[in-house]
Amino acid sequence: MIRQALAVFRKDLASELRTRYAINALLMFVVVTLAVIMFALAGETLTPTALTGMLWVVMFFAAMSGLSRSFVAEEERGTTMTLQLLASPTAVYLGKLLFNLLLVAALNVFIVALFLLVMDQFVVSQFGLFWLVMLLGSLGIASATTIIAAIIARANTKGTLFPVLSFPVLLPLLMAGINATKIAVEDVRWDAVWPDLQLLGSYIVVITTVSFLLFDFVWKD
Amino acid sequence: MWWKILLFFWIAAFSAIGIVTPVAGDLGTVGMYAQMDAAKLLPVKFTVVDRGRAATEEEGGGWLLRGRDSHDREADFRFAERPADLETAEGWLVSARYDTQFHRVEVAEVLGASPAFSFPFIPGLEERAKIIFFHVPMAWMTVIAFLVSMWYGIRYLRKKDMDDDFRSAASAGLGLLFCILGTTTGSLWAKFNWGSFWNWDPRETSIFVLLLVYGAYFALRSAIEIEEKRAALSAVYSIIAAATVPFFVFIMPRLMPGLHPGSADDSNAGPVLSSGGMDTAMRMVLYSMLAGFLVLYGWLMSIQMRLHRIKLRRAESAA
Amino acid sequence: MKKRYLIGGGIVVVFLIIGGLSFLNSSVEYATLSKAEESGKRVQVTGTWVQEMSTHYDTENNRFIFYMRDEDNRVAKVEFAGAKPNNFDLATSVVAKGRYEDGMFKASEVLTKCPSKYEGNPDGDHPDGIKKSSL
Amino acid sequence: MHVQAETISKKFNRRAVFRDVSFTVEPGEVFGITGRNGSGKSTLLRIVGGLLTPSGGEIRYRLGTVAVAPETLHRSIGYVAPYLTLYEEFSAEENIVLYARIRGLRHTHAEAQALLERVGLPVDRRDPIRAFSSGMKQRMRLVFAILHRPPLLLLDEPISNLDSEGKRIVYGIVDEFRRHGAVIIATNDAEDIAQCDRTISVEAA
Repeated sequence: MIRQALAVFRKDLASELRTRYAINALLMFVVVTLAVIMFALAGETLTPTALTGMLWVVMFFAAMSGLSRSFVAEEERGTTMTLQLLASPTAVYLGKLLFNLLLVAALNVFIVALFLLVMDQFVVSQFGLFWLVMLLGSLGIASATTIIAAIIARANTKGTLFPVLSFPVLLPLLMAGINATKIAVEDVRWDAVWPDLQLLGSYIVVITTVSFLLFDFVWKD
Repeated sequence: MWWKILLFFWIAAFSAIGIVTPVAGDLGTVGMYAQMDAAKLLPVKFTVVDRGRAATEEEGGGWLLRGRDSHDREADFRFAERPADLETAEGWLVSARYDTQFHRVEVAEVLGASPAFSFPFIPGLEERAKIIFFHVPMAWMTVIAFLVSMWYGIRYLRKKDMDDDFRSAASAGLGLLFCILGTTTGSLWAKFNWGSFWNWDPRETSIFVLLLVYGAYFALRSAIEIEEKRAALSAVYSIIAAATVPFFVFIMPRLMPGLHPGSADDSNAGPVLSSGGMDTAMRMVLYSMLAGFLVLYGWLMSIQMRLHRIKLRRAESAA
Repeated sequence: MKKRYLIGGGIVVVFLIIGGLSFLNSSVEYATLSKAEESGKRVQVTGTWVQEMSTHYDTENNRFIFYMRDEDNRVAKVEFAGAKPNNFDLATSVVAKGRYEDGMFKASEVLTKCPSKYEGNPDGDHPDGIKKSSL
Repeated sequence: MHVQAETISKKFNRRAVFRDVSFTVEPGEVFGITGRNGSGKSTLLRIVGGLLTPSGGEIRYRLGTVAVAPETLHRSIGYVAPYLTLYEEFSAEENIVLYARIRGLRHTHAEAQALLERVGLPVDRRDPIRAFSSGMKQRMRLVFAILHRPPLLLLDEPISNLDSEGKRIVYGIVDEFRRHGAVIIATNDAEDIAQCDRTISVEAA
């Protein structure tokens, strides 16, 4: 099962590397968004906490513009049936989840790196914690959006529907993630971050389990 | 048939009781306001202990009598003139304030004689406390309709019966209606009582999330043409949403400080759940309204189902 | 197949509870007056109105001035751009939104939180004229 | 592969495509599904292939005496249809490697070459399937279907877009897989029907 999931993941990765549908558009999206933010804030001094909020806004919208790709692409190219004939739903789900996870993690690393580079005021006090939160955040975003991408791939208005469906589901993650990142940035007490990490962790388990159980109904007609 | 008439009268009657029943304070409230806002007139209910006498010139004239409130506290009440039904009335509901100079209650206006039934006067809420009879049942129905919608969604996934999908969608529609009503009433009320329409109080956040979930649910439904697919996908979405919504609806508002009753910085669990903290009469009206709204929801659901069946039959006979 | 849903459902419930419990440990951060002064940002301070100190309404500039005590027991002058809020005298706590400037908290919005007990006022200090009847 | 379909019906938006279709396919048999355009041949084939859930009825699959669970059905089925799209950004051999890997099979370069030769595709083409002609794509679909040697082959209009050589290859495969398991063909073509041992006609309800 794991090996099949890995094969699906490798297929998506090879396909993405060959066509570069998502990667190029996403990198440009991030650059453009950051440019707009810098343009809008020209001369303003912002606190690290305000910038943390902005970082998550960029992360959320970047995820919203890229993560539906894996399923929508199958639907648009008409290969959904091919994949249904090739692999079990579980293998497909895990493979796509893995692909989305890699995509969102790479994207977030890129966003954070750019943020640190261009935003002088963005100073992180606890890098270990910061990256831990980023990792958990990426995991959560990937697991929540994978199942929703599978849902919207079957709908008519794919692009606009994705953020609409994702936002309410992602809200607990966003709240805990933003809070935890603020703590990592501001360097307040370490133990203050525990509740947020606990919430992030349980959110990831809950949403992944639910998606895992429900994917069959989404994937099979 | 009979139960629909009963339901109509039930809700109408308890709405009327909720709205019409006067709010009446006692001597405790009058005394409290004397120290804060001496000029403010409050509704006070009392029973007559002593029918009293005409007040002398030094006492300001009028009529003086002795009254007792519901907590067995007594004080002198001065009416500007001899009350009309002095001999028959066992008590009065009056608009009054406490006079700290003469240490007596100054009656400005008689609101009613021999008052029977009243809600307690809650400082800071006053007549506005009555929103609880409407707002709270609406909020409850919002959550209940969502859970019912999810329940029928799960049933659809198990049995693939299109009627279950329709029930799920109908329940979500009613839930959205109650959600909008609850949000609007709450928001208007908040402007008058808390000072702003919206303040991201944890409870406000939770109803906002529910509103988003309902909106997303219908956006998804409208975007899928094949009925079976629409049924399966919207059921899956409502289950996913239900896995994340409890954080907002049941946990966060109780554990975080906020403006709503039942928040973490409150001493009780809110008016509905805690046993104390609410006047018996108000509690009775609130529970009756909750029951009425619940039956109303059930009735609306059955109307929707019947309408659905009629439409199906017409479509069949047309084909 | 059935077992799969049972196990999955069990995991979901357990972790929903674990996630819910995280709120119990969280010390939700209020901005305090000291923090507001330090940062100079627009914040939301929760506290109580200090009844012993004078309140004042400046009709000319439409300013309401009162003193509030925050969670750290620090007292500061609050200048609210507006008339005295509804139910101000009765609020169990007040939430002031604004920023700390010129040695006082300049609030653009003041929210008043009311008592949540839906019952009458049985006890408390009574003025001399009100007496418990001796039944 | 033994397939037993009992009172299968399918509805789209409450409109019945077909109702109460029952049939049995024995191992070693070539079974034909015929019917006018729009009668639901492809829909029925998709249901047999586990790609669509029927609105009513049940299909049971048996390999020897062992029942095949729906979750593992995809391993036992090869499917060819004009509406089946392969991964067109990859070349023919890359596609084969991909199928083998996802199915968890071992594959060698020689095996891939042999498969391509078998369906009459040039073995050294590096360009993606996107650049293939429709007949070449149809041959590639055959590769997709027979790679894992499934005991049940489902063919939806298998000779569409094919020249006479292609037809011969298809019928050769049908012959081979009849011995190996069972074949179901959805078609209206007389040549195809001639290959079948039995046929069933699906009529719109």
